[in-house]
Amino acid sequence: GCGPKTTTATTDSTTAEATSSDPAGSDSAGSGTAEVSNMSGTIKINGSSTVAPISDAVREKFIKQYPNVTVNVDGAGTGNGFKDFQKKATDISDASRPIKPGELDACRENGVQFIEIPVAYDGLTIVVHPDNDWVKTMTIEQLKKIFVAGSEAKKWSDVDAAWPAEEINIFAPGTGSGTYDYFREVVADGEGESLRNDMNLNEDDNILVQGVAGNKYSIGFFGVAYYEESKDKLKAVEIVNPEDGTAYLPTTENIASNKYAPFSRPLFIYVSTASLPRAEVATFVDFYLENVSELCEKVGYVRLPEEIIAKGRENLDNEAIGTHFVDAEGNKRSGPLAANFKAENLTK
Amino acid sequence: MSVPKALQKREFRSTDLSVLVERVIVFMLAACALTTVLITVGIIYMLVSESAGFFSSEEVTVKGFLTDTEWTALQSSELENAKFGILPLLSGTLRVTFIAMIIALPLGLITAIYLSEFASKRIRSWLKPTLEIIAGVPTVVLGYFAILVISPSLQLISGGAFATFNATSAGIAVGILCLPMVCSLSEDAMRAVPRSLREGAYGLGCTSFETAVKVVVPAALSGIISAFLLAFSRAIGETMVVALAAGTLPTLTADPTRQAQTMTGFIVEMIKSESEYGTVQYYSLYAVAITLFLITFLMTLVGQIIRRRYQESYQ
Amino acid sequence: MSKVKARAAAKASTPKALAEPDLEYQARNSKRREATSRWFYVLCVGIALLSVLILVVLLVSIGYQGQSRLRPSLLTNAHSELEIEQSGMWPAILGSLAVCGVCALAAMPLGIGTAIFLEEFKPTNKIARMIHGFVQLNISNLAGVPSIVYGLLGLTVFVYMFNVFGQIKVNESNGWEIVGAEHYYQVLSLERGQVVMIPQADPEQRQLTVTEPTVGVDADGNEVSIAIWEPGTPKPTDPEVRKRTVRKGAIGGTITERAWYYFRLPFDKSFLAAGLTLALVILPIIIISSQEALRSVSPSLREASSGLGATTWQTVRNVCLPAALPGVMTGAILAMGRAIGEAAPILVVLGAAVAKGTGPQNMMDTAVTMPVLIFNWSGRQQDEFRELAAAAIIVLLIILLILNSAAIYIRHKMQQH
Amino acid sequence: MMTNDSKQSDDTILDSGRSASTSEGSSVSPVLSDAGKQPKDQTADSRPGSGAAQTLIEIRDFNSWYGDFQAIHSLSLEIPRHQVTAFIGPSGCGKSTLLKWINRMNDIVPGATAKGHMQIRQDEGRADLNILDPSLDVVSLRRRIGIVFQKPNPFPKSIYDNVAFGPRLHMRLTKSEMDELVQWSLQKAAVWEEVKDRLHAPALGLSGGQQQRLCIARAIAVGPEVLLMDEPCSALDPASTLAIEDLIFELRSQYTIVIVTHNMQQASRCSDKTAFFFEGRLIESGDTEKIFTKPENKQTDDYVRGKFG
Amino acid sequence: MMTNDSKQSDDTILDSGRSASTSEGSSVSPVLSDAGKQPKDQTADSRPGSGAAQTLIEIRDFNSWYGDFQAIHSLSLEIPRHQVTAFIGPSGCGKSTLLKWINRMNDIVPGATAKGHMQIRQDEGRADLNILDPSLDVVSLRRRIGIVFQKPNPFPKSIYDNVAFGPRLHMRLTKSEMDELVQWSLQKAAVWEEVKDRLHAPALGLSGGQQQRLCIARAIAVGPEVLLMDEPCSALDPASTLAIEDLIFELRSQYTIVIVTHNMQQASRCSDKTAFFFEGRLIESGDTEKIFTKPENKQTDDYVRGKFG
Ligand SMILES: Nc1ncnc2c1ncn2[C@@H]1O[C@H](COP(=O)(O)OP(=O)(O)OP(=O)(O)O)[C@@H](O)[C@H]1O
Ligand SMILES: Nc1ncnc2c1ncn2[C@@H]1O[C@H](COP(=O)(O)OP(=O)(O)OP(=O)(O)O)[C@@H](O)[C@H]1O
Ligand SMILES: [Mg+2]
Ligand SMILES: [Mg+2]
Ligand SMILES: O=P([O-])([O-])[O-]
Repeated sequence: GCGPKTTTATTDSTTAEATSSDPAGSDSAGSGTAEVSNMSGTIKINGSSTVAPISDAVREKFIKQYPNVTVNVDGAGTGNGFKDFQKKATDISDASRPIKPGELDACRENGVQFIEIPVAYDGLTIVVHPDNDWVKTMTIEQLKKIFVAGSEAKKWSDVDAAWPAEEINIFAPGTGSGTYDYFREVVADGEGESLRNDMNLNEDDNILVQGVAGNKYSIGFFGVAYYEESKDKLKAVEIVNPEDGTAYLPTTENIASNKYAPFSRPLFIYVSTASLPRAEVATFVDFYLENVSELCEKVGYVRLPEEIIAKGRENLDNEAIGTHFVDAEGNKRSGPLAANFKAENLTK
Repeated sequence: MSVPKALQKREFRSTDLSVLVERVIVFMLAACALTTVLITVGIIYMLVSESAGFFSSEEVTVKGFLTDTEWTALQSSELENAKFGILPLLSGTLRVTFIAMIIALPLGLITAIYLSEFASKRIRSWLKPTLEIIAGVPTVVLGYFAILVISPSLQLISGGAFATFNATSAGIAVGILCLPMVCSLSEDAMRAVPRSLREGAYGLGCTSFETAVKVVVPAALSGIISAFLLAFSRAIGETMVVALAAGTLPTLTADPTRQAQTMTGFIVEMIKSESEYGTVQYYSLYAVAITLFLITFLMTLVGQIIRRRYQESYQ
Repeated sequence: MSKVKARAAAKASTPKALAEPDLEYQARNSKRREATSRWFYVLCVGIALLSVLILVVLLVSIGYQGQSRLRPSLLTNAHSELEIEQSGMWPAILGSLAVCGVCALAAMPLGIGTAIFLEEFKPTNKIARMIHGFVQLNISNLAGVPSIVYGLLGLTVFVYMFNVFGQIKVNESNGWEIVGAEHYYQVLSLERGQVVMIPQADPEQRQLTVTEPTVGVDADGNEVSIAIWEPGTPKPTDPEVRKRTVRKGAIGGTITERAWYYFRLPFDKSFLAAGLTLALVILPIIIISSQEALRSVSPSLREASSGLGATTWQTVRNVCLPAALPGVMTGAILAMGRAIGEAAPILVVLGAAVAKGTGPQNMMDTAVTMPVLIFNWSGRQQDEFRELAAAAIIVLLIILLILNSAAIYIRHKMQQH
Repeated sequence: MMTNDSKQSDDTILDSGRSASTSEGSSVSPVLSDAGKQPKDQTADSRPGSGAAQTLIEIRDFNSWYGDFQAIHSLSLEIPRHQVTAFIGPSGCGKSTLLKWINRMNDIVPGATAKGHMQIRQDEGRADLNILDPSLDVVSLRRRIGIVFQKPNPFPKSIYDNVAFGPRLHMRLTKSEMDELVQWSLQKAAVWEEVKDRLHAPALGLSGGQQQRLCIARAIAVGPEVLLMDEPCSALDPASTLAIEDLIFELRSQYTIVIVTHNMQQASRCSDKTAFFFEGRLIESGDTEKIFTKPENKQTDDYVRGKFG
Repeated sequence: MMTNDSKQSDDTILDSGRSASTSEGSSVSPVLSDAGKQPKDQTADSRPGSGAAQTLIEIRDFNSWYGDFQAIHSLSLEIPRHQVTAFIGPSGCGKSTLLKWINRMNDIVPGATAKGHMQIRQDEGRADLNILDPSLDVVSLRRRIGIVFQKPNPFPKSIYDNVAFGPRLHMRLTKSEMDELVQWSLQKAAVWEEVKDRLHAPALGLSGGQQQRLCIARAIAVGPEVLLMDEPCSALDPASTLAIEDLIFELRSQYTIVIVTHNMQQASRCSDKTAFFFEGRLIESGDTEKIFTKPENKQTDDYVRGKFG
């Protein structure tokens, strides 16, 4: 693909022209860099704690150019972010999973319209203790045995008889998190299935790292960024891709190419259309899309393919309202991002 | 010595103004005092009204809340699967508190004896500030101290018998936190024991140990007990240390090597968690808070009763 | 007759214990007891040293982790996701100061007032005494309430205010704005990144479409005339002109310029709400320590003053308060130390966000505080953040040390008098 | 608060003061307000006869309690104007309690209650002022009846501010008037010479005896009529004791003085009348000489001879 | 800690006790250790003559400081055996300070230091015991020299436990021996009749006078030779004062008593010798009668006549 520099430049000129509220785009090349913007205002963002570092990174870069704009980034979790969003308390909602049908309904009821924009990939990493010499790869089925309520693999040997007869210690993010939701969706996808409730849950991923690193018979899962920083203390499990039957590690390439399926998950921002007429919001979202690919890597995530970013920008420019992950009947669409993120799937 | 003009004139200020000022001030001060009552009313109102959202749910019964042995409000996002039995949280709280008290009470008391009976002025003048600094260490810091220093040390010593997050390391950190409090309150109580009693003891040929243990401590007992109770309340209500170091799994056990989510730990997890506001699980935090409030209130009452009962006899 | 009794007593035979004392035992016993006493002394010293040791271990382990990050940038910069090494805690220091300032302003008058009421205006009749006793019990109870419960109270009372003033919404309402807010439409000009501001006349109208030249204001509040550029016609080239020119049909959304004294109900997640919540936490501490300070004022001074015909309040203001002031201040400073290190209620009220580059800009602005920043940093996956957290802890401890030294200094001064 | 309805009684006190001042010259005692006051030229060393002095404070059938404990039982006593009355009796017999009721200091003691009659005779045919009246203006009462305690209790302020404390509360004075008043009070209390060079030094730096005289100066600076003294010398060294006894002797011509003492010799040296209390009861009262030489009561006799107490 | 090296002096004390006890029967006072002790059959009401009594404690050139403040200046005094010595003098003259040095109570006062000689005469030609010896076994010293304070200070325990407190420290007794000892001590202190029915009630429930006698009982329960009393009656009512004075009178036959008092009459009533202190110095000492009737010193005369203090 293109280097980050060129990307920025192109997107800049193409989109700025089209953005309804930015009339000056075509002239940007010649001027503007010298003078600090006099734009002011407050932008409120809440939602996924996974996405929050990305939004925060964007905010950080943004306010260098627009120092009078206040951007509040809160990371109360995807679900709570949408709650605020529905109450019109935020301009932008960060999400580590697509909006759910129920949340969409609530938005409709309150007259909240939004534009859905994927911003990065996260690889949901399943980790074990480095001294764990029996697990190298795992299938979804094996994960089901460990994580789904009712399947009751209390010991490793319950999953595979060759594995030690030691109790499994599970560390997982909190139930409200997008990460938990996503994992449950993938692993406990059956009717009435849910994740078991004797896991050690913690919102603080660092605590999860500590937890898994502290016990030989533990397993846990969280975002790839945390794994990257603790590679010495943890071992990532290769996950067998149900499509091609090969096991992949959550490397950047595997995540970006969706080989690390089904645990490559996209991260989104949802932008309220009511806020877009505000110059500061429009400028910020624009800026977000310009810079996110570069910045998300800095905070440990994987950049999206250029087409998807471009598609998101197009949606923004066209005010293409709605989500791609709920169908007209109000059912959830699942599957890879690229498959769903199409104009024809858009549901208002 | 002629009488000064002021006294010849004898024009004394009318007292009406000062009487009025007095009234206004008393009114304002009473309003301040009333505010403290309002705070309590506010707490009770909030806890009751919010936990109504919990207790009114069909999935929850008061009996179940008090007797069930599982608490999975954070683990189960589906209401049907969630179990709301306060006992595991209570057990976690008690384990941590118990361990904290094992640390804080003897150490605090002995340090207090040292300070009030033995320490020279110079030693007091640096030991007390040292203790005050410990008392002032933010609890977040102590929480990380527990994770980074205490817990690994325990694991090292025990050969790995301790879980990474366990009741003991949190308890020790909470104990460290309470120690200065026990110490300074007990010391106050012991210093309030009149000198004459010490003199009486020494006059009979007591050694300093005997004076301290047989006379001063018994005489200061009500103060010491209320210091203990206060430390107990503090330990029960301590939040950040347990949120960080005690683990997040509610377990109903007496095993101090295992995780122990406490009541406060649960509240903070629930607040931080992305569990949605308004769900029964979310409201359960108010039910836990009300339990916590009742326990600390009980402690206060017991403390007051002890103080009333035993302090009077000794004045 | 007591003489008779005494004589009878003298005649009573001396008990065996005194008549034939077991002197050998006494000798041994006396030595053993002396030894016990000495051992006990050693134990005391040991345990007292243990508490010092704990502090030392704590400081050393933190210092070891944090020393590499103790540099000026820690104090001057803000939290940064992009340049972690350059992250700093300046906004958090400002935030903590602001929150604690609010906390002190709220808790001290209230606490000292309550203490004065309880200590100096002792009622004489029975019912009033019961009320006094009740308030006193209530305060002891408040002192035992966990700070997280205060956090929950602060959330309900200060942040949302029971929703009686409506909710804060981004494009509709800001609750009840009372003072310090000016509303404008912000419209992008032709110059990139530059906007023009048009005062908002109708609070209901949330958007403005600019179709003809109008009058706006610049940053200093001076009026400027705004020109219109019809798409299709040539754009002006002079940057100064472009700055004052907007595209025809451009849309402006409202923004609120907030003065530092901007005041609004409900407080929402603002440092004001956080400060008030912390005030609840330390109020009982301040009351109790002020009561103690007032109690320690010699009653003879009170008697002297009222003997001269001072009213109770005059006595309090002229005699008791000045004499108790060092004690009150010491208590207050120690309470502030507690407040500055308190994380749980702030997490409840403000959340755990640390993305803020400045201290609070107005009374309704959010704030990052030091304990929350430490909490956040030490929970991050990057080692740098954890080292930064340790360094931030050192800074926080130093601030606490300064506060404590102030308290000790004041106490020392007091003892001299 | 017992200050309701205080207007009338307030005026009573104030008028009695003012009417005096208008009719007298500057050499005249400012604190005398009664029509029949003693001749001004009474010399300091004239030991007043123990003849029928005018009664200033009349106590009848007075009882006082601390909570449930009755400290004073049905006590009747008259305190004569412009004389020194000594209260003697063993510890705990209620001397201080009675003294503190005379200027209602017991108002600030929680649980202290009283029943009975305690009145100040007013001049010019005015009705007596009931000290125990709950609606009485105690502020004016205490200005009018000053008190000095056993332990010197200067405020932790400068010497000047100590003396000026009362006047600042009650009067509006110019700087020079205040200076004059402070100097006069300190002179009157026989401590001026010792402190005049350090008026702005802290009062706590004075010796015990100086502090006690400062407290007396502070008490007279508001122009009281009566001075109550609760064992004013018991914490002092012999020299200071002598100084204060001399002072009492001086002040007697202008003030009505009530002094509580444990020292029999002191009582006999400096009082005109003596009242002996025992266990909350007045056992005997009368001219000092009589009490110390031929008391009627056996207990009094035992006490003044040092058999107990 | 001054207990290093205490062996020698420790033994000294104890041996002196043993030699006495072995030579006497049960009716004999166990506390007397000297060869030339007074006849046991001395009747209680015999007022001892003021003749040349044997010296028990000898104080020579004694100085004492609290920090930098010198409380006692070069004081010399002999305290006779089996007599009552009264210390008198105005407040702050150093009476209590001296008293507290005699059984080294000042060890527990931070900053208290002493210089000079203070010795207990030992029997049988033994060398005198140096009270100020830093290596002295103060625990035994204090057992041997009991002290009673101004304010009764019973422990907040039962009456029985108060008296048994000392014996439990120093001796190993059976229950019945302890009972006997407690009863004997309470009888000796003339309080047995009043408390015998409530030995296990809290001591703080007693009246002040009873408490003070209880403290005396507590002090004599460990079998001291000397009893130091620091104003033992000044907080008491007349009846209790009388009871304690009687008691002192009784105890004199078996104990050497030093009493500090403010009450001249008390001193003259119940002491054999009197020492008058002023400003940290011994002004005059001698037979009580002489001090009170024809003192040699003017200050003494002034003081005993109540001219100051
Ligand atoms: N504030 C109080 N509360 C309860 N009881 C009190 C109070 N003040 C004094 N008493 C009691 O009232 C009685 C009389 O006390 P008061 O102080 O009048 O005695 P006194 O004659 O002045 O004694 P002294 O010579 O020791 O000063 C005493 O028994 C005392 O214990
Ligand atoms: N612990 C102490 N620290 C410092 N100075 C003291 C201490 N105890 C007593 N003093 C001082 O030593 C001097 C003598 O005190 P001491 O108690 O011996 O006097 P006293 O004659 O017993 O007086 P009183 O009759 O009041 O008991 C006094 O000036 C006193 O202030
Ligand atoms: Mg999360
Ligand atoms: Mg008195
Ligand atoms: O914070 P989440 O991304 O886990 O919702």
